[in-house]
Amino acid sequence: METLDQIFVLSKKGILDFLGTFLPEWVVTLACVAITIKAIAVLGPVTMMYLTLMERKVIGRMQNRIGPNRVGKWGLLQPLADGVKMLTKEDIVPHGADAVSHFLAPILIVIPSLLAFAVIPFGRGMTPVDLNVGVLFFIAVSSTTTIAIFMASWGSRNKFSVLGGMRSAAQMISYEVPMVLSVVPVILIAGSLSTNDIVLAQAGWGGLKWFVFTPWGFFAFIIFFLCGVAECNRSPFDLPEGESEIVAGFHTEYSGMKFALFYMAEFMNSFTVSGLAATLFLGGWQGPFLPSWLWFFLKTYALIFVMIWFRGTLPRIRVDQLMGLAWKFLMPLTLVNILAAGLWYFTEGAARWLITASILAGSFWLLTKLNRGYTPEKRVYLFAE
Amino acid sequence: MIFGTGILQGLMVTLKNFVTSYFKAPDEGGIFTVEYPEKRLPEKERFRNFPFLLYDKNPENLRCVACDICAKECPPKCIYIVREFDKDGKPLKRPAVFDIDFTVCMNCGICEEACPFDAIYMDHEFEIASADRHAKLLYHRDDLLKSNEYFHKIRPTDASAIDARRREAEEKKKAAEAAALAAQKAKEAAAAQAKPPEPPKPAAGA
Amino acid sequence: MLSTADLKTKIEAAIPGTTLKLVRESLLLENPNDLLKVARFLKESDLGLDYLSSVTGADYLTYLESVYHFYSMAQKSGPVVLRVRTDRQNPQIPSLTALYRGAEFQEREAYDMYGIVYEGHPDLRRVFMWEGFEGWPMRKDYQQEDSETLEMADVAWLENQGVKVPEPIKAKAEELEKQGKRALAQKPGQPEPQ
Amino acid sequence: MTEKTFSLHGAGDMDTQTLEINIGPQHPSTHGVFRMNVVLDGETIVSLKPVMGYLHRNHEQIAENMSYTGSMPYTDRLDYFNSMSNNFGYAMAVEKLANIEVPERAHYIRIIMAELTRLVNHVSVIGFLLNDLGAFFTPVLYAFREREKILDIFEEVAGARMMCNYLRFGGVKYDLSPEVLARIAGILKKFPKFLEEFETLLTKNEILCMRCQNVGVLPAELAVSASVTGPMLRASGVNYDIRKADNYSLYERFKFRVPLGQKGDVYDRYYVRILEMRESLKILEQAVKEIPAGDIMSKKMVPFLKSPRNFKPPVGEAYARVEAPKGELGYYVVSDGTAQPWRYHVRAPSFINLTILEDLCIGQKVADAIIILGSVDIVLGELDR
Repeated sequence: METLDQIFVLSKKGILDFLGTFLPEWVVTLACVAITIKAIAVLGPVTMMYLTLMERKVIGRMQNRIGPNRVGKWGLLQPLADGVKMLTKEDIVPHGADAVSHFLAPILIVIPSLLAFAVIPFGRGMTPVDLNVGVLFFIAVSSTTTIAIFMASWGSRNKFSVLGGMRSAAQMISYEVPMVLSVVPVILIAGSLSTNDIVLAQAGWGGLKWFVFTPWGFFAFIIFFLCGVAECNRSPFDLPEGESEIVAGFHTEYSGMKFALFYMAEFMNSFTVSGLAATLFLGGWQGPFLPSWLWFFLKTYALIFVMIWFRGTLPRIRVDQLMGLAWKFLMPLTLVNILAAGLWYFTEGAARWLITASILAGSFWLLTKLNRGYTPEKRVYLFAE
Repeated sequence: MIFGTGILQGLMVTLKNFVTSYFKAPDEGGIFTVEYPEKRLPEKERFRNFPFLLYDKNPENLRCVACDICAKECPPKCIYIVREFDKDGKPLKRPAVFDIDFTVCMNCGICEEACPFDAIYMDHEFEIASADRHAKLLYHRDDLLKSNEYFHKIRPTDASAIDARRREAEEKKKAAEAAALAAQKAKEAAAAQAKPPEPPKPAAGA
Repeated sequence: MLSTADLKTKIEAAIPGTTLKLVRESLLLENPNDLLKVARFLKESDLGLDYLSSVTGADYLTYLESVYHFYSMAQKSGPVVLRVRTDRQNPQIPSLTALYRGAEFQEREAYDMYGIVYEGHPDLRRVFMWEGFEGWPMRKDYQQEDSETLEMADVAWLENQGVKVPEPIKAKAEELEKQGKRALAQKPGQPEPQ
Repeated sequence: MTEKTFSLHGAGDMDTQTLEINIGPQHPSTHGVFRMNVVLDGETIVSLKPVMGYLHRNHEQIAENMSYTGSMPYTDRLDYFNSMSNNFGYAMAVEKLANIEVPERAHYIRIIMAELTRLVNHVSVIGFLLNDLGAFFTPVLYAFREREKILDIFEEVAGARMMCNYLRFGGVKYDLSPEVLARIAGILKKFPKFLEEFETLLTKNEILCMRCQNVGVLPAELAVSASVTGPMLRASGVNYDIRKADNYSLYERFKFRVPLGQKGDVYDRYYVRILEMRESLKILEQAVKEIPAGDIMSKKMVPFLKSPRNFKPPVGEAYARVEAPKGELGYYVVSDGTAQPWRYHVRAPSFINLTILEDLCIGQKVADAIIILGSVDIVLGELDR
């Protein structure tokens, strides 16, 4: 069990030990870094490839379809076929596009998504880089995708792209704020910005100490997840690429592998966001019986399933409502949430449950009442004989 | 009402369909897809696609008499007929050329309705895609010919009704012909009775 | 609902100076300039014909016609069919768009197809045919371009594409060019264009 | 048209430019090759000009050069979702022209087909509307799942799924067998259950309500003046259903109600369609139960089935209209006593309902324009003719 749990760590150690027998120490250090990078560089794209398949399969099933099943058993080779197709497609650069930013954008957008992998604790002792400001790093890095998106939209010289880019910038700025604020209670309680420490803070009680099982944690989790969905531009917050309105938004003018890179970034983002949500609120890699890394992937994929589920069910929000939701609803709620977490920290026993839960429920109810525009109107329909 | 309940209900619907898609019948939330080339839906008898020409027993014996009615009635004018002539230039009751341009045909079935000779019917064959629309989708007389047995196979009810009607018509025609013949004979006989038979001519050179 | 004859007398009594004629089950307005007055009467009087169902043109070789079908949504009555005639060379009929918004696109369509100019229409452009299209395609004398005969422009384009155009076809195209004619398809029995 | 002015709130003295974009003819949500020439101020619409004609084939002239029966299959292609309703209107116009009586059974069959068509249309229109809203095909595919069952019936009865060409002057082409009637009854039994599911997915969905309520409000006076018909008119609260107003065919025998909205926004247009489907189900139930035995063709017209070209209605003109699922579908036919109509005109609901598109869209966001267009319910085959 212990070996299975630590299989990746041990194999890496084995390789390094083997290299250490005949190579100087600085080469071994380099190799150590290289192996980690390699692992991420393989994990990222492969995750993305199979996430596309998973998305198509799951949405297909939700729509009573089969989904891709022609390439390989159950369509398992479909991502490869798609990859080949993407690579062999003609690369179209619009006449009059800003060549530099049009070319650089798809490359730049992948970098932050890959960087974000660095602080995700994949298992016990499996955090690629155990930064002491891990969460901060993640948030900082993941928000830079906006720049790439804006480059793509501006460089394409397409009006639909520009609209998409503008929407993306606005959306990112709005959703970054509640996202950060929803992480604050976790940091407050765990007392650390390191992702590994946060996971360790949720240990014990067979999973009941996960932060999601506290009132403030529950609200923070929902808000964090929603903002995460918005940050990866996924439905129902997929306005920057809103297909039915602005064709494909910022990647209207991209084809072939460049387009695939945007897709890759989107899927890797959704993986890292789900991973971080699992880390912060669902106890990370903690769990009984199964190896720690398996637990992590189970939780992450469950969250990704929810994202796909959203996409299969929900229509898209309009741009002004999107902003309104962030500023008028999520933002006050996160602020109240921080207060609740503070009270949680200073109180004990049943009282703290009662206080925090009532504060949060009350503010939720109040905010629903205040944002009357977001609650459905009751309609009466008459019938003429 | 709490904000989000409607969304949650909607999510439950899709989740239910996700789950039922694994074990329920197509009608009750199961997978509705028919994996086409391997599986096919049963063909409906009245299904119509492109027209074909019918022949009885052998391809020489086709029912079409080149009357040109279908070509005139065809709304998009996709039928082109040239009558066959024999060596003396006498028109024959069959087409020398009978072309249907399937790229123009709109599967309305008016040719079938208008044909007075039960010669043209709508086919069930729909997999006629080809890379060359000019050469492959312009169907000539011999491509269009199909046997009555084939017609019975694809549209049993209609085919038997039509066959019965044709048989009846033929019998009636035969009966009418026989009656006409009998009437002719009777007339001749009556005429013969009215006029006493002429005495036989003397044999020439007797 | 009044009979068409009663309606005729009613309108003539209400709007002095208008003359209407019965054509089958419809009213023919003799003077097109009265159209707006009559329509306003139909809409605002107790007839209550608030709904203009259909506006369409028609070509009767010697004149063009615009046919209106009025209904009443409030009283659920109708139709009242009104027709206005205008000559072919300079067809002009007042527009009903100010009174009935629903006429806007329909009048554009009639203009597009028949060339009837609806005076006072806010945005009288072609609606189905493209800008710069010549001719009025629904008029009975409209001649379609003959798709089988080539003109010199087509020949030039084909040669530019590297296609060798057979001599007789080219000769025919040159002949047409010399006569200053276009390759038009004349249907049998079609009137000559005016 | 009067000059429309629109001021941007809070823009102040800022020097801003408007953005002119063409939504269509190649756009995912214009329901075909339709173009909207939109001027935007930010994301707000300042002016919108519909441009059509990309699918124009001069249907009217084709019909004027065709025998009367010959244009029947062409009417299928007007509104290719509802070929049965299109046939119905055309058959009624010619029957009026030539004074043909239709047997009772044929009337019943026509009504059954027209109401099934209404189900097909409304259910798929709602699906498309949700696609325009950004839902990823789930409502469409649920709608198509049900539509498929009805199309199967059309195929069995008429021989084609969409281009039915089923009605003839004086009756219908084929009789309904008892098995088909039983199958229709089976569909009627299952359809309410499906509608229930569909509504649970959509009606109370907060995002849908947020997007649709109070968007694209069409006041009743404007709707009447602009000759808007069909569910769009009734959503604005005007009680006008041609089935009730004209009592054509045998509609006065059936008990059904006309649902009326109150606001006339996109949500009302959506919900009125749902309610109309329920009423259609009532009509269908009665029709299937009460359908009498008898002829399906008028005796007078039987000889013309074999020789359509000999059918020459007397000199005269007729205007017949039916309540097609999209609105009032009118046919104006003028006969000069020959085998071809002298004048043939189609009053297409999709075309005329678009007259007020600009009025509905001004001051709304781009995303709203798309759903307003979706709620108007256009089909380009009919719009461009």
